[in-house]
Amino acid sequence: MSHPDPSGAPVVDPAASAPLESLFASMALIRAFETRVAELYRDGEIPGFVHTSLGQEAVAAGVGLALRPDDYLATTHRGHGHCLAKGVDVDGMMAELFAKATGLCRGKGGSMHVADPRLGVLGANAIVGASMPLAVGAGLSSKLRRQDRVAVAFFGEGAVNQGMFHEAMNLAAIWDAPVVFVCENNVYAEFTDSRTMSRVPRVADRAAAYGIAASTVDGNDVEAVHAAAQEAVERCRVARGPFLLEAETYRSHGHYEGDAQPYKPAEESDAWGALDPLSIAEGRLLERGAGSAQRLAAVRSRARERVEAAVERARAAPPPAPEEAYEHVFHG
Amino acid sequence: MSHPDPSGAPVVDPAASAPLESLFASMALIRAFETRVAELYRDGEIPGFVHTSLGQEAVAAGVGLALRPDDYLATTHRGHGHCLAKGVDVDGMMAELFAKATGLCRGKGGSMHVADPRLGVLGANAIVGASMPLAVGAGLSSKLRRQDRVAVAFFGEGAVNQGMFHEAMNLAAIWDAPVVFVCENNVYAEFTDSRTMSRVPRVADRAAAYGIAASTVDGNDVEAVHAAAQEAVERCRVARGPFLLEAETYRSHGHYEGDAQPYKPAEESDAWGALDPLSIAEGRLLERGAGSAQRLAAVRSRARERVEAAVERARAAPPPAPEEAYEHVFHG
Amino acid sequence: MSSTAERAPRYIDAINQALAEAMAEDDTVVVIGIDVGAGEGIFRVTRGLFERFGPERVIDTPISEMGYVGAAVGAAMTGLRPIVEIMFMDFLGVCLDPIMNQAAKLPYMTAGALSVPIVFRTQTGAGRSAGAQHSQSLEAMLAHVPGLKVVMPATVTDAHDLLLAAVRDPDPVVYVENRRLYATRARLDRDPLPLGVARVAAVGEDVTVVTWGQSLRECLTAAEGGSPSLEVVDLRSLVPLDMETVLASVRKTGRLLVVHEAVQDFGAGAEIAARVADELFDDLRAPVRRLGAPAVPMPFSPDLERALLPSAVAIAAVAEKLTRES
Amino acid sequence: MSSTAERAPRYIDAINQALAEAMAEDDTVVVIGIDVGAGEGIFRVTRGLFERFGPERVIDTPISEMGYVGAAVGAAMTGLRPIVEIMFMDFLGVCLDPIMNQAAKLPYMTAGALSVPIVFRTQTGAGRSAGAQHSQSLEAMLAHVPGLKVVMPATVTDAHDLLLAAVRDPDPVVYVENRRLYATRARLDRDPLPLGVARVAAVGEDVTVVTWGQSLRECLTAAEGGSPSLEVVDLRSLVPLDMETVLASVRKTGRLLVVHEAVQDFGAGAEIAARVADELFDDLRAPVRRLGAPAVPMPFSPDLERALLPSAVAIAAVAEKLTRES
Ligand SMILES: Cc1ncc(C[n+]2csc(CCOP(=O)(O)OP(=O)(O)O)c2C)c(N)n1
Ligand SMILES: Cc1ncc(C[n+]2csc(CCOP(=O)(O)OP(=O)(O)O)c2C)c(N)n1
Ligand SMILES: [Mg+2]
Ligand SMILES: [Mg+2]
Repeated sequence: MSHPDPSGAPVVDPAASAPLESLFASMALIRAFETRVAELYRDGEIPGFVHTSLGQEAVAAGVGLALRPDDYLATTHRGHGHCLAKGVDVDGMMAELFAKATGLCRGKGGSMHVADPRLGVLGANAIVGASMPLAVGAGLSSKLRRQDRVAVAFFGEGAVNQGMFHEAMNLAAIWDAPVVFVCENNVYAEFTDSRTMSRVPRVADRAAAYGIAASTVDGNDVEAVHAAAQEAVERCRVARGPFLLEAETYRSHGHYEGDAQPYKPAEESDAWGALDPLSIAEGRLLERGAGSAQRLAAVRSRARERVEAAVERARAAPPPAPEEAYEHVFHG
Repeated sequence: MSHPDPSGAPVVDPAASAPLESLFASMALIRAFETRVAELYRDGEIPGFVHTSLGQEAVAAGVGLALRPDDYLATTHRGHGHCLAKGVDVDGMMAELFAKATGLCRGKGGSMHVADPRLGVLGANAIVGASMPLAVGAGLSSKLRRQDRVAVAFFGEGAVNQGMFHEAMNLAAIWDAPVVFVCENNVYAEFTDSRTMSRVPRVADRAAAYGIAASTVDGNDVEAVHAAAQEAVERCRVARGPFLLEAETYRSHGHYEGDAQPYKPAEESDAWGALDPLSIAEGRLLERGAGSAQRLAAVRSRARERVEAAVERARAAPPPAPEEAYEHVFHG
Repeated sequence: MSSTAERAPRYIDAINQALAEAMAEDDTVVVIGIDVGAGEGIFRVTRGLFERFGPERVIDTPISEMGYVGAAVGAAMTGLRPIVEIMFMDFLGVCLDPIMNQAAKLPYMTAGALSVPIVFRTQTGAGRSAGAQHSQSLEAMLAHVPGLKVVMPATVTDAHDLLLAAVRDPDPVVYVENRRLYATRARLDRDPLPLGVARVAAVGEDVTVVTWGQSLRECLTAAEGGSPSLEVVDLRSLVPLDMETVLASVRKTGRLLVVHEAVQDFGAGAEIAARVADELFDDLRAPVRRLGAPAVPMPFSPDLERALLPSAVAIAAVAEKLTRES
Repeated sequence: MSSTAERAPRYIDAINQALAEAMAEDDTVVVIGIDVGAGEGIFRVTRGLFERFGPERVIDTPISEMGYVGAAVGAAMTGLRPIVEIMFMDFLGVCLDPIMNQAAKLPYMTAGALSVPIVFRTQTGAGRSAGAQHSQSLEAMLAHVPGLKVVMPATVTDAHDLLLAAVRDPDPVVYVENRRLYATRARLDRDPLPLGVARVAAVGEDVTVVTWGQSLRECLTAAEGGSPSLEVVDLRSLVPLDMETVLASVRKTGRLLVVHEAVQDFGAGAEIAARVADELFDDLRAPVRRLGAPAVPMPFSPDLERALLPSAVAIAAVAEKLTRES
């Protein structure tokens, strides 16, 4: 469902869409990363809290590949996939989760705070809703500095009930800031079915309250996500203002690793399980003759190898030196 | 404009509407009170900040007379009229503004914090937006305690951009709380034309984002406000859930007393000046033969006398004893 | 879990039990928060309550802290006694207003006409690699706001007793759990101390150690060494602040060390230290010392984090040094 | 206003001038807040800026503090240097998160990869019957958060210099004006002190009085009495905290009184008091005292309010008492 877009016709040439192969490879990397992280967390190798994005890979990949390296991205506690899809170094991410000195944040951030400003990644964030005002600020910055960088805020459907959503959407609207709000609607916020927390089931329907154009896309169809994201990003790029993109998907693991999920009806998880975004993409690639089952398996195993190499490097890396605990509080 | 109301037909018998005479008398009292307060503030008799509701009397009177004494009311920095229309004692209010021991809050609250829990008045509030969650809580309380008390939150159109609006509306919706959100759209928030702060000019249009029924009413037509308020209040009374009522009106004085208002276009104030809510009501009463010009003038002058008596009493009243500064921090 | 019947309850069980008791004794008590209902709480603190008391008394909320905490304040003003949960103390960032500007001030501003009998339940605690946004102990901020009581249970008994006392209290009370204590076990004491009274947790001679919350364990461990002999005072609440017990102890020992997990700079320990240094100026045998976390955000790395938190070893060392200074 | 040319500038003019200078010297500096633009600020602090620098650099916002303060933090991370206004310090209640959990922590959490060069401009000040929700001095809360610098200009010169220093600083700085100082006049000093250095505002012998913000005036008035002879130290910033200047003064006088307008309990004065009582244990001739507002919300009544705020008379009395105690 697409809301009427006050500013007119599509801005993206469909032929410019990233090929499905790249999207699949991106998803395979995220799948491998998250799967391995879940194991490592279970085995006590990774400390702290870990929230994986298993089942939601298509959203990260579809949006990530629609972005330029200098575009901004702010995300949530469930942000591994978004960072990887934006091109953040796998070694640096894994080492960060291991709290090693070679981590992107030298072990000070961890899973909930991975960041890489060189790639515009302003960080995962452990405050639900906080990604949105930060992205509006990045978009404002881009606009006022006469750049054409776009800012993307990822957030869950649970975050939509936060005041920050409301304030950030309205600010982006009145400032005409180049911000794409990407709501990853994975049905649950922690243990709560989010449909019980609002009378308006479709997040995209809330955008009208801000005069912001919005659409809902099948979040397990990576091509659909990518096309919608590219459209939204290019609108921003050419200064047509903010956009809200809702991607309907499903969190296949628990809220955090270790969550037994008694609250999920079995039929529901089964139904969504049949809609695995990687399988869908694979099916299409095979259908189109764009790759053999073997080649696709090879993509997946290369991803696992890449991740395993990162794990080995992270394990071997030194922890931060004790005195680093006192560094970086201030720049000046 | 009325949003479709999912829960059905009107619940109010139009004959039950308060007679225009009462509404006029309530407005006359507010007009007299605010006019006098503005003078007293200018003359330095009243300390602190004062925000009058001159020009907006129809909203207060129309809503106030739709409420029972045990209904709850939470309001803003511009709350004198709402309190008076709810029946709060004029002497207690005036003395409070004078910071006297006979004031409703014994001089500790002042203009921005007048309260009278005996009449369900949970207070004016100096934090923009704060009236809304408080009213939702009062409504929840009424509902859970199996009472049929209704809670009204007054707020300005500027407060609609606060996250608290968003969160409170959604909470009221999912809790089906008996809360009437009354947005007094007086065009300005401080020095800012609020139409520049949202792409959606009509506040009532934002209610759809919460699945809440809403309507916009001419806020200078006291009968229209009253009818709409009664409808909304009765919906809540019979557990049909929250309602957002937007009353379009105009702040005829500055944001605070002393504000020179360079930002208001002269044509605009002139146009609204012609729509004075008291004159409109007077015209109608005369037209309907419901009162002579003389009798209406008498209503106004009785109001002024009532206010003047309150001023005299407030002047004569003692200030709070010094030790009271240390009292009431805790109950226990 | 099968041996729970025989084993002493955990801190988390004591909270759960107090919640159930409070709800059973007064049907205006309601529990409000994110996933406190059917989900039984992110740490399972509220388990069983939803089933027992139903959705009207154990109320799940959307992720709208400013809204639902504000609504809880409004409910407290109108006949309910809400226990509202702020899942992590760090989330004060998104709901300070209803606590600081509404609940704490409305009773005073209305000269007592309104009362706000509410409990803000929250939990804190570094030491779990939860990162800088999920590890802050912010009790000093709230103790600085007139109109709020602030309690910090350090023991299983207090987890229970202080919560019940907080619910029965007519004023807004911030009740701060420490998640590192959730699994600690002990039998409940029979004679509860009232809210506002500190407790001498270990009797000693040489140095008084004042603390609260999870640091109590570290202090007691430090005291086990025996030399110097530490008198450990568990403050239990910051507001009200039981200076009598503290002063009595320091009068005896002549030395004071204040320990807390929160950042030391501008922390609550400064208030205790400043008061004692003033009131016992002539009785002190050594300077009043404080031991809190250094002024850095809490790092994710477990090693770095551990190094920053006051440990029993560090406490013993500072105490020992104090005895040598006089 | 016609004689402005000849008269020394007011504190408010100094802020305005510093804003204009900061914007002129660096075109990434932007001013963001409610009514800071065409409206020129609710206290007229930003007058002329909108006209001179236009709507892209002097940015009006809706009443959405959490959103626009958060956006300012995001802008600071991406190449702008925002000066974002929180109209009253009390409104921290609705925008603490972007300050405490974002700006203060992101540089550390990213090991310095991100920087957040932002100024949070706000104002405080009781004494104007603004009521309990518009009168709080909350600097202690922010000074307790690692990663924030906190400056409190007490003079016309500092209103100017500290603001410029704050804008040029690579870190998040909270800059707190006091509205009771807006109309005070003085010529700007030529040699600005850097951010982080305290200033001896009056030289004296008997008692050191440490203060900041508007209380400086009261302290200086108290010092005019001459007996006891007060050495008044204007701290200028709480973070960084220039203990050297404080300690040097107290070493000389042997006595310390800390004065602030904020609530005394768990206030910033406790930190100064605790540090001095510790570090100068052997040098103090009398206990360290504090004088702040009592632990009550600020009442509306001007009489009650006045009675609660530290006055020159009260300061002189406590100082005098201190000299008698040793
Ligand atoms: C302000 C705030 N409130 C609550 C939490 C606790 N919390 C962490 S994740 C989460 C659920 C978020 O749900 P959603 O936005 O749908 O994201 P998802 O986890 O599904 O990706 C909650 C409540 C938090 N981190 N921050
Ligand atoms: C949280 C907060 N932000 C800002 C202010 C300052 N302020 C007081 S009234 C006001 C304008 C309110 O506008 P509106 O909601 O339209 O109400 P009106 O004054 O028109 O009645 C502002 C910004 C405040 N009191 N609280
Ligand atoms: Mg979700
Ligand atoms: Mg308005």
